[in-house]
Amino acid sequence: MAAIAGPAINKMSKISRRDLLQFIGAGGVGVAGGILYGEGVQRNVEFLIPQVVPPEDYSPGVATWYNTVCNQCSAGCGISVRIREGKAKKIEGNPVHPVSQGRLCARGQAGLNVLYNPDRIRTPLQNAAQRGSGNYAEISWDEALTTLGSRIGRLKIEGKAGRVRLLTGRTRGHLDELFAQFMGLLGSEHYQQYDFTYPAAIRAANRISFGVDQLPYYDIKHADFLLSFGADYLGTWLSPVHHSLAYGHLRQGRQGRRGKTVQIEPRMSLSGAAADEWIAARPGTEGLLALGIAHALVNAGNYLGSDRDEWSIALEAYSPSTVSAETDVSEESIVRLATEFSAPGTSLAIAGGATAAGTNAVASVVAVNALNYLAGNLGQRGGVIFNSDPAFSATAGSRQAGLRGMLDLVEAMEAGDVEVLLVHDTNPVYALPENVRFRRAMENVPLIVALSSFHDETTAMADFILPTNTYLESWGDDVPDPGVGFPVASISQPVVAKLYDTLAVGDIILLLARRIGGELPIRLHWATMEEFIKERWREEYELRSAAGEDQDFEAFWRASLEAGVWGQPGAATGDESVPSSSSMIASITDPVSKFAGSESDYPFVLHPYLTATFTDGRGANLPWLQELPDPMTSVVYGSWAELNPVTADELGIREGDILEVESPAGSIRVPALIFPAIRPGVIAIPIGQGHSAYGRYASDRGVNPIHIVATQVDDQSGDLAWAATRVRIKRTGERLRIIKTDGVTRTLGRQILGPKNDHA
Amino acid sequence: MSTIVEKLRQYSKPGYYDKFDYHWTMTIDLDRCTGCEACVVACQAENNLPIVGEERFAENREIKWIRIERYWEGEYPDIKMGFIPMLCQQCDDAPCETACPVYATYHNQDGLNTQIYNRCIGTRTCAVYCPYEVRYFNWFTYTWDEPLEQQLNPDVTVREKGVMEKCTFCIQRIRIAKDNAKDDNRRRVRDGEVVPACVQSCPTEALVFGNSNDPEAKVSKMMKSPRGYKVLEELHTTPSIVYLTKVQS
Amino acid sequence: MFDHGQPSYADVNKDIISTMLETGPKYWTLLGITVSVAGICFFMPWFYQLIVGVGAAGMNRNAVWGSYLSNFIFWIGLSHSGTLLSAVLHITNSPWRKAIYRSAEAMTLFSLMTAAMFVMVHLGRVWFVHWSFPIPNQMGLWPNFRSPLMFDVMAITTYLTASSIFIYMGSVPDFAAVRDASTGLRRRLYTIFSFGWRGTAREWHTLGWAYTFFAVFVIPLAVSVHSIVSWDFALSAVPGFHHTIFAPYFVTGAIYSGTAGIVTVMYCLRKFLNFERYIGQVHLDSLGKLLITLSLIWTYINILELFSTWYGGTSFELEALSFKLTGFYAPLYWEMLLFCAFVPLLMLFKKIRWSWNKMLVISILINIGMLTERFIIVATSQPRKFLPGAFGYYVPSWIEFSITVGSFAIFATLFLIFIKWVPAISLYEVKETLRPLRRDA
Amino acid sequence: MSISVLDALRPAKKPALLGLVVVVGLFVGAWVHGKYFSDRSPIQPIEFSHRIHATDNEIPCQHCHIYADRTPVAGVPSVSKCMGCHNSVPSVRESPEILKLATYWENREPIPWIKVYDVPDYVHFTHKRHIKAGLACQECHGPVETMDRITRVASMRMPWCVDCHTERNVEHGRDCWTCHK
Repeated sequence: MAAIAGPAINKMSKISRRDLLQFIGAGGVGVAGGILYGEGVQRNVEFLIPQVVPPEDYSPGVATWYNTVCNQCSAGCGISVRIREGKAKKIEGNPVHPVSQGRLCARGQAGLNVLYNPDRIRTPLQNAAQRGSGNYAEISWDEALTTLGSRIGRLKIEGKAGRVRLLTGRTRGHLDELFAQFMGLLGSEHYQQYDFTYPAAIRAANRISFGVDQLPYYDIKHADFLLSFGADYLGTWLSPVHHSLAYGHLRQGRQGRRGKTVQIEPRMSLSGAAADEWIAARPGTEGLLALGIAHALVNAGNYLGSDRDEWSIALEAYSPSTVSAETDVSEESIVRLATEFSAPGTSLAIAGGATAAGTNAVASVVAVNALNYLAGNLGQRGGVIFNSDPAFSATAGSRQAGLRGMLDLVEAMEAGDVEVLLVHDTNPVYALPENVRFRRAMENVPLIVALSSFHDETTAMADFILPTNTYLESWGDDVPDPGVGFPVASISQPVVAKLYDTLAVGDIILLLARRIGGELPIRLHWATMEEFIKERWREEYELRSAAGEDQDFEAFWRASLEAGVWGQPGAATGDESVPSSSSMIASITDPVSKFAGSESDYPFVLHPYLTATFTDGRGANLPWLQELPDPMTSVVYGSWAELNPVTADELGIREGDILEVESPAGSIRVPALIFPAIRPGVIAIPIGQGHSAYGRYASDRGVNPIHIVATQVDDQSGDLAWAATRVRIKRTGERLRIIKTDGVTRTLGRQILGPKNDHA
Repeated sequence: MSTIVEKLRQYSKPGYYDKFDYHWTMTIDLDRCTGCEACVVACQAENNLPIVGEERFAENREIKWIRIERYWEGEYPDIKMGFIPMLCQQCDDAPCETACPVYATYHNQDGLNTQIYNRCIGTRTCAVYCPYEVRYFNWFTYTWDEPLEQQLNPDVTVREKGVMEKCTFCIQRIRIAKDNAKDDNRRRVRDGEVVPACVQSCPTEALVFGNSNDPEAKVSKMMKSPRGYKVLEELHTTPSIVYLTKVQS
Repeated sequence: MFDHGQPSYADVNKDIISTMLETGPKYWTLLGITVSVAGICFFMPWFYQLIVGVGAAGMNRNAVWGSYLSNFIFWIGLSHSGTLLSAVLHITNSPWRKAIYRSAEAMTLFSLMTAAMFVMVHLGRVWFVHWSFPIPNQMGLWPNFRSPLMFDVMAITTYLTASSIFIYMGSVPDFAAVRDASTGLRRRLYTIFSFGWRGTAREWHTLGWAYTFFAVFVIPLAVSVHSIVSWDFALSAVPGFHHTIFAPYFVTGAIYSGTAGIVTVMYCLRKFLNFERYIGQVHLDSLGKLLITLSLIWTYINILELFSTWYGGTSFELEALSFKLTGFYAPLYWEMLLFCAFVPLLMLFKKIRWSWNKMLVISILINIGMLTERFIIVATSQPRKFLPGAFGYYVPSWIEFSITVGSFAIFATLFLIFIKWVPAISLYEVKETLRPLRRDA
Repeated sequence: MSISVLDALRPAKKPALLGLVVVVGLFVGAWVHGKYFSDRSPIQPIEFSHRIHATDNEIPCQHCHIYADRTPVAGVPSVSKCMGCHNSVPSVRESPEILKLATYWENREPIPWIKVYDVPDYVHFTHKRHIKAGLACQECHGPVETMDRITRVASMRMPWCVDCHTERNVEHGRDCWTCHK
């Protein structure tokens, strides 16, 4: 044993020194590796941060909903915002709000992109270099307001307050009142609003036809036959969400009764796609077509009024055959539409879009109004219902400047009559034709102050930018316009704590008033917008509670805040008396649009159209909307010009060919897109892209067709006739890939849309 | 052995899911649908879909769990457009479910075609097998420009690169509804208590969602419409989404 | 049989083993090139892709499978000839197999490995690839055995294992020969590799028996592997994938491309290792005849596929077909037909069949054709599925091209390493083919 | 000229042994790390003792973790809650840890507690359901009332969850979508 063990031990001891070290080293490496491994798989340190003092209604991991008002377009939908841990997570329609009824469109839901937009202005800014260079220095609120206050105050003392001008977007509710009071107290009459999408023609036409200066409630929901002249009521016209709800009901909401819709427009819109019949009348002649239908209706003896003969005479010139030749709609179609329009059941005719944006805009809408009158749709369920007085003595729409007002402003600016220009929530540099030269005129204004959440083309000219809260961080109220047939008002409240060093517009005005001094701080004595609104609501409440409501105001206020809306359903609708026929007959004029540019030089009609996502360009800085395929073409991120396939074939244009679209007013370069549902001879370009300074998502993308629109005014409404420009196109030889999500847009005989049938 | 045979028979029997509490189903009325895409944004907001950027769109790599497909019919001037919202059909005989080697997608007891992101290894076979092409792959890890990430829904995972994703019928909402039902000691969620984001937002109320195992549910009644059909029915995927065809006038 | 006179047993040993023991600068240069090409073209892009995501490749929503999978099928296909051919020829006692089977089997092994690499490259989250193996775990999670991809995992691992054993077993006597011819560390290693082979009658008998057993075992395995790969496609309902013909189509295609691959490899071995004495016209002729046969079968199946698609007449299939024949990738389709159906017919001429250079060109063309065939299958069907609204295109990105090039370098690297470790021609089987030496010679 | 495999293998013995030592070392290292350096029992910003609160003073868990039976999250008490009690406990007012608390309160700062129990973001876990199902806090969190410093007693990883769900036969307890989101 020993003999064997001996050498073994010997051998071990002989190698051991070196080997031992090696083994120890190996062990060490192993242990170190093990520890490193443990360290590697260790979870990151996460913290559990308690609140210092918890808010009352806070539960971790549980969402709370706050009701407020959408400000993404002017429909005034009530919205509910889902809040978790103080962050807004989702916007949905407010189920109790009569406009949205719990539903919401894409744009409204993208409101979160407004709130959390990375390009928001976070502090007050002062121009640090040449105007328009985009070079701004951060300053404090105090500094900004003091500077402005003293400047405006001085003008006021010098009696030159009229040289201060306030230009806002479409503002309603008590913010509008605050603006008006502020300017009034200052001694300036120049408080104007400019909103490209404002339906000025409809309002003017209703004043002329019915003597009612308002937007009535179009009861699509209960109509059996809806005849739309250019109004994209499902996408952009007045109140799309409300109309969509109505459309759903019209189609399938009534047992055994399916309403029919007909759309008349040169380029198929969402509403055109939804319609049973899409008629591409010659652009600018839609009003004429309405009169033709009216003629046929009266001729067929379907108008039963006592003044039938007078109507016959008034409409004599618009026989279907004449109209057919003008409008390129077959005589037979006109007569058929007249029959269907006057058939038993409810019918409704509406006008909007390009029809209400020619030089004949008001005349066209008046013609459509006449059609409604002749079919007996006024004040009827499923027809045109006039709104009662709005809930508040709001001045909805009456301050709209229109193109005429803006031209006056430009003139005043160029003449040096404007010392201070306050701009809020409107972007005239973008939303006016380039020929108006708004931007150049601004250079003559010594002080421009922008109250805005974002940089855009107009704020780029500002000397001071006062960052505003978004609508989700602000107090406010709103009266939807058009109303819903009964008095309604909504409250908007901040749903999240403000993110940055910004202020609500109302608060800025109140603070500014204090800096200006004089009687302003005394008359505008409210500390905040919240206080102001609450006081106004209290007054309103006391005025109305004569009816004998026994709850106190605080309870009412809390309930209204919780609901986000207050309304009086069942309250009397507006004027139900049918307006006199004779004035209507008198109001009918020949609705022919005058196009800028001769047909020989400019063979194509430019059809700019509003998109449901960007409207007048405001939505372009929201990434969700940029990434939302266009509903009709599936294009994302960019502009395009739509051409009929036949036209494209003739000119040898393929999709993606960059075209130079030239109007008498200017030219743009935009890639072509072959679109099968557009009238030959018409070129449609969506409005909304083509921003030069509107944040990372919108800037330098696509083109803005408004810029090449000729500066033509519709005389009766004073608004821009943006659909009355002719253009010529030229291939530049360059190409650009249009980014679309669609592959092939034909079913190739596959039954994807379902088996063909005629079930009702 | 007999139990296995029994089970197999049970599984292959149509209506196997009848014996469970739920069979979530959706009906889409194309006669109401206007193609407005409110549902698309609703889904994006609810389910943390990334903002992929122009380049990704150009590469055809967008992620939209619900999309609107559009089909023209006819030629100018007699041209019509048909919209059809396309989302995961939650098929009962889903081709994707057999394809996944790691069971990242399978059918659960509520008739839902699940997608478990953290199990997915990214073979993308499910997307190839899916006839509706409603499965979207995360080609990259997407980020949000600060502070857009504050909007992200904490009830839904943010997916990383290499993972397949698709419509879940807003499982997080179903989960909350079930939770509430349990709190109230109700066996089942009430009809209308839970709706996915797309259904909630639809301005024309074209989308209806509910439990088709409940004969009283609105969706069960809608499904019986003579206009009802299923897309690519001939492939026998037995989808849980019933479309109601547009009325041709 | 031998072009340059019959070598003696010692010559065989010397010729072949010397290629292993004597390594010149040419070898190192070549190895250096292949390793760096593999690194730069394959691994670097792949790591980049791992970091940013599979989006680095060109796949998109319409075609989530791309060139990685077509390369995968290609390499699986290339693997087919080797072991399968070797096994079939072994049990049919074809003497001409003996000089080429070792390198053919090595081809199998290495193309399988390359194919496996492509699976890794293809996956979105390759770091979880182990989830596709049935490893028992506490979570109670198992892979899905209904998934054709699981069949694949099973089939390929089995095939890889069987092929490895097959090639190793056949090499044991040769390892012993190397052991006997070498010294030092190499000797020690080959002692281990050869399992102490002594060359007794019993050992030879056991080897023969086991070898034949494996040969029989491997044949159905090889057929099943590519059938199963085809089911990855055929089990889906995708138009263009959903064909019952796919299994035989893939197997035929695999053997076809594999055989062409053998010709290419033979050429290289002959050229670079000076194996002219062992790899001769007889091999080339036989392979040429085999290629013609396979080409005809392959063409027949292609016609059948077209016919059944047309005859079926569904909108889906017809659209996929017309896209294949006339769409974006139509030039590739016609190129494939040219290279795989028409060019091989040239081999009907003995003159061409007997020319090494011409055969090399044809064999490479066939494999280019087969590579495109796989690409066409993957790239033309997916973008033309059921909903026209989701139709699209797929164009590979430079990363995919680079990785494809790199995969050939990986294969070449593995092969270069192989020829230094294993006799590229079976020593003992070549010796079996020698005419017995006359005693007085 | 031996052809025995064993002979050829002999020189490999030492490297093999060394490799074995490394492997053993790895396990030892991992174990040591888990035992002494892990994140299972982190040092918190305030040396808060659950033993003093829950055992000595017999405060029930949900007195402080008020959301546990109502929401998915149990919740840590707000600083105001801590101070609410401690203002009326003069006996310890001067102890250094309570002074730390007072400092946080005066500065209106939250206390950065380090999370001990955490689940990944792709997991949906709700305390409410578990409490309503009658589980005691200790079943997952261990005998917290005896701990001076909180130590994680369960891995909170999927096998651990699945085991319990299987054992208790939870309805749809093994459906992925019950816990994954």
